[in-house]
Amino acid sequence: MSPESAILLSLGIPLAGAVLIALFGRRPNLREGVTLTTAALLFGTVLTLVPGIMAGGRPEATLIEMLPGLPLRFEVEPLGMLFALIASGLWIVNSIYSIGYMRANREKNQTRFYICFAIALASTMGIAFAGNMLTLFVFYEALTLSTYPLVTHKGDAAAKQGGRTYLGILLFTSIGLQLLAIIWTWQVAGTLDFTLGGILAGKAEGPVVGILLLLYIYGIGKAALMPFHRWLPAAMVAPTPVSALLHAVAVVKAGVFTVMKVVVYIFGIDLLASTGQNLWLIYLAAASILIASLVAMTKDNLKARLAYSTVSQLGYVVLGAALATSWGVIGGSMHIAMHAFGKITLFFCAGAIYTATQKTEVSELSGLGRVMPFTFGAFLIGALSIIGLPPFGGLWGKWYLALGALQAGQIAMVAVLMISSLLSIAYLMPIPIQGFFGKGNGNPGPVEIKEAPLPCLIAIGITAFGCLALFFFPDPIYQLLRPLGFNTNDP
Amino acid sequence: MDAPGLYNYWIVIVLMMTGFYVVISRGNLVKKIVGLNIFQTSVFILYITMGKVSGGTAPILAEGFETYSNPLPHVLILTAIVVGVATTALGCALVVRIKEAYGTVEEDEIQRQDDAT
Amino acid sequence: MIATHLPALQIVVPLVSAPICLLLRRSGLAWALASIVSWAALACAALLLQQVLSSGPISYHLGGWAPPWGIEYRIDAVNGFVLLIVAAIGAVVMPYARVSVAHELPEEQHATFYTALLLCLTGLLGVTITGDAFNLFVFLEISSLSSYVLIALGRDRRALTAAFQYLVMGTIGATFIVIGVGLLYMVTGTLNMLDLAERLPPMSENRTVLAAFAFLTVGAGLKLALFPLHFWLPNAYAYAPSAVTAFLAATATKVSIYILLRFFFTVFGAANTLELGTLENLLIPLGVAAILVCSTVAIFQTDVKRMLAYSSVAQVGYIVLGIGFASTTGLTAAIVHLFNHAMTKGGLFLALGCVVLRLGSARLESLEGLGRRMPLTMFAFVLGGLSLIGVPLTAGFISKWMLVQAALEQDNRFLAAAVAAVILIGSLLAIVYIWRVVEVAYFRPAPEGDGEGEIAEAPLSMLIPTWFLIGASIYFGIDTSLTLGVAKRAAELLLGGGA
Amino acid sequence: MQRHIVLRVTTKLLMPFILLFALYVQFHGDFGPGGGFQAGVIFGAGFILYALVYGIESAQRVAPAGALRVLISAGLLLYIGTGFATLALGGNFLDYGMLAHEPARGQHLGIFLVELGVGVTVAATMVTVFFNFASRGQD
Repeated sequence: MSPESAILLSLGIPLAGAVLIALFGRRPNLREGVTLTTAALLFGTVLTLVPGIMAGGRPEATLIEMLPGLPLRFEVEPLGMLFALIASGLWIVNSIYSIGYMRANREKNQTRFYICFAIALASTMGIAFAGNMLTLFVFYEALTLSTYPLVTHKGDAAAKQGGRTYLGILLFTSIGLQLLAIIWTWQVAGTLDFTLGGILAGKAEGPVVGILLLLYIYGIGKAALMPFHRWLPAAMVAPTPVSALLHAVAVVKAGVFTVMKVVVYIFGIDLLASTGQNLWLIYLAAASILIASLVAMTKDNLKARLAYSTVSQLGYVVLGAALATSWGVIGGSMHIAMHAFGKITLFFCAGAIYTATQKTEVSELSGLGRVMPFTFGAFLIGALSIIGLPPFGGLWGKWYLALGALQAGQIAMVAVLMISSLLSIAYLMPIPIQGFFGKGNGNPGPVEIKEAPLPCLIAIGITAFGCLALFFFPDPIYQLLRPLGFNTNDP
Repeated sequence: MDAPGLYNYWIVIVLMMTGFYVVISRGNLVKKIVGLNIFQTSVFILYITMGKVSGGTAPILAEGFETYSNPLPHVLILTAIVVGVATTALGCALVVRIKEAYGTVEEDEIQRQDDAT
Repeated sequence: MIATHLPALQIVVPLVSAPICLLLRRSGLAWALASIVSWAALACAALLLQQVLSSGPISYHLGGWAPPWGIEYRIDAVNGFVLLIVAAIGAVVMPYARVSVAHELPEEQHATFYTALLLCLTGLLGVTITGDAFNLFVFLEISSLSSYVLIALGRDRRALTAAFQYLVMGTIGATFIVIGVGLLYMVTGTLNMLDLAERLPPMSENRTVLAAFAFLTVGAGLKLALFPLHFWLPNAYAYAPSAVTAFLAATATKVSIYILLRFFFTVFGAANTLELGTLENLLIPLGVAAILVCSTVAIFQTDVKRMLAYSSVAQVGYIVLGIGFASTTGLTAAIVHLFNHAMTKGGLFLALGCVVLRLGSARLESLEGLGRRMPLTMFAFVLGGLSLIGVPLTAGFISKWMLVQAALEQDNRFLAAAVAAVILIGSLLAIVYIWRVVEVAYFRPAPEGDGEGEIAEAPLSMLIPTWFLIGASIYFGIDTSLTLGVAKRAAELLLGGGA
Repeated sequence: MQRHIVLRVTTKLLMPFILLFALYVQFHGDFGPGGGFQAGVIFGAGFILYALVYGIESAQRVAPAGALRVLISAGLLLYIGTGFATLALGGNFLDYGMLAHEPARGQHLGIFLVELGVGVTVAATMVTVFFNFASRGQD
């Protein structure tokens, strides 16, 4: 399979899957079989691209010319490769989990659920492989729209309200700010192709760079940089598999991934560093990290707490981009991967707890760990990875970020990383601790509580293991991301 | 040209403004149509006036005449008159239907009935 | 032989079939004839556009009289494109009309309906194709008179008042255009547009020319529902029969915009009467106001048809904005949006027509639970709505992209950013009003009482045209080589001054 | 109107002259002032006068609504048909010169046919408009 066709196939496979799912809507087993097969095929296709990228290849594919001089074009580079690998790989796991979760909770409209999921994944692939900013924007919007029915899946008043916030903020930022920034860039630079070293270098001066950066950073609402983070907690009304894959991996990661892309390939880190326009972005990211951590501590709803934790962790990636140093970029990119595994584990556990006990509040979980040891054990692993303790993958992201901060001479940022780690201990650790050691809340309920369905547990096991594995084998990822540090003093 | 020679244009302007004013200020639909007619008539006169050539006669070939008025504006305005008649007929038809549906041809009365429903 | 007479056939075929329709009297026959004729007109328009694109403007001398004395039909990239839009919408709406009209009008009015619709089509095509300023007025009145009739055919009695209001406003507008044309004739002695364009430049200081310009602008502005002159439009669109609303919304205002373009750029463009500054000062504020005010008003409508009507006024604002920039990009954006909006809004109104067929009304609350009962119709509506918002991969996105780009090209950086922001804010307002409908249709349960079986999906004869237009509004958001290519040529032609 | 004998008799006397004058205006149109529009209006006015005095029913016996409808369309078709004939003879649309061997005669014939079409349509339309208004609300 040539790389070109692999690129196009990785968009086509999920879409074809969506069609098949729609056709087999009335036969659940077949339908889920299609989902799993599609996910596996997609992952396989994406994998075939890896060796070429590792060897320094940059395969391209052009779909059609949408606007004069602006085709829908795909080009695979390390960052997108990593993102595509994570998203497609975790889709397999998540599909297994979904099957257990959706059936156990007897959710309605499961066919629509799987269709939208497949379309969302196709959009994610589009974002990952986008070769220019227009292509990225197109799939960015497609992702927003295809996940809207997932967010409002329940169809009740809360879901509608959540959906409004979700769509409102994401479309407002993307159409109101990001699109403006993109067209402006097109106007100034005359191209939107992602180019290492940036396309704005030498074309734009100080204030314009600042304004454009502001428009981009806030225009990429999916990155959930405060104060445009409200959609993420709002989206938690969705079924847990959605929160897990989309709002811990695909959607939010699409956001920070876009930030990375913009910083590295549109502005170029040298331009940012030399104009000094990245300073305020560093502070914004730091503020977002700390404030979101503090808010997370006040949330009793488990998914809301995880959502704010995500907002905080996304700040890390933005920080990495804002530092505009090679280590910062590598650290931020690596954090995309590490956080994905950690956070999806946590969400899976939250969903498993809900499936088994119908409980959603942190304060109700006391003592549950003794009944559901596997789930709570996995939760502990995920939490430790997010906090950044060895022997879990989360450590590496923070490690390189700290290096990047030092490289940029931002000692204060190292402190921010430390403080936020402490805060995340404070909001995450009580959950497993209470679960294992807390007293039961006295009313075991009419039904005996047991572990979640088997598919859920399998999924949780895989991702928790992933957290562990990434600690010992971060090197492939590092090797993949190395070219991003292009043109800077590589220590 | 001397001022009295332009009196046609003054008539055009007066008629135009009269008609326009009637359309805007009257609430009675029939009067609106009347106003519209006056307004259109002013344009007819404008066109006919511009077709006039000083000292020219009707544009029919005949012995002993050299100068003729310009016939083109007349032809044009004949079309405009037809259009005007059609508009008036249609407008009147609408007024009749409105009268049947609402029992009145006063605009404010119709407005009140619509608001009530 | 037919190829050389295409310009005449374009107009005459629909014109001749109108009285035949009246004679046929039988609903089915009249419909069949009207449909065939509308498709013939589309084929004709497509052939003409293709000829123009391959071998330059076509000139047809009616009655063999050479211009500037005789009436000339002249087709270039600008009106070739508009012809295609009008004919395409006509060809889509005609087949659709059968079921919709059978449901909304009494049997004896059907033949009249198709006659009027064909006349309206003739008029609109005529306005577009003619190269003679007075002939333009005549065709304009043909289309206007028949559209008053069509609107008055609506079931609600308010359709009558709406038609009357439109009649008064439309007549004033058309009369203003005649006055303008007359004044131009007084100073130049010609009615042919190209001839006018040649004779006007030395008279750029002439006050009569300026007055003519003013009359033409206001007259065209009335017909195209330029922002403060739009009050006739929402009522007219809201109470007209569904098929008529779709047809008029997609074509009538577009043709009026073409009139504006033609007079501004072809006739006055060569003369310096048209200083770019004046255009900017007039059209940009009006366009901005239209976008902001009418989008906001649309949000508060309880009738979806009315809501879309206000949205139409706002969309006209976008086009006017593009014209106001008076740059190649701006005009390209305006012309592309002319096309894209015709497809999108036509499709949306057709979808609403399906809703009206089944529910008997387009009031927002009556749409409850419709997402399940009429899934195809509502999905078409959602896609159309997305195009209206300007989401990527829809035609609306292309328009917005070009418009923002045109805005950013302006020299005045502050103005540029502000206008670009307004364009995008308009999109956001569109999200709000479209999503009100989506939420009602998808998140509210269907009202109790009537069984599930009662409200079924609309018949195929209506769904296919609806999806055809919606599909077009998606397709032209992805493949823009035709639309953008032609629009760019048209814009260059207009700015080139005549030719 | 039954008892207004003067009106009834005068109308009867006037009718032939009105209609004849209409025909004169129609057919003399290509030599002097006149033409289809004017003739049609005069012709229609004759009918309207008759209807005013003798009642709509008796007028409609002469000109039933269906016939008027046909006439309106027929006039228009005659006009456009002439155009098509010129097309068929190899000229442009409405290029009357094609209608006969020498262009001048062709022009003559063409304008005659076109004006006749216009006259028929205008007359029938005027009468129809009047009938529609006048009979409204009576049945």
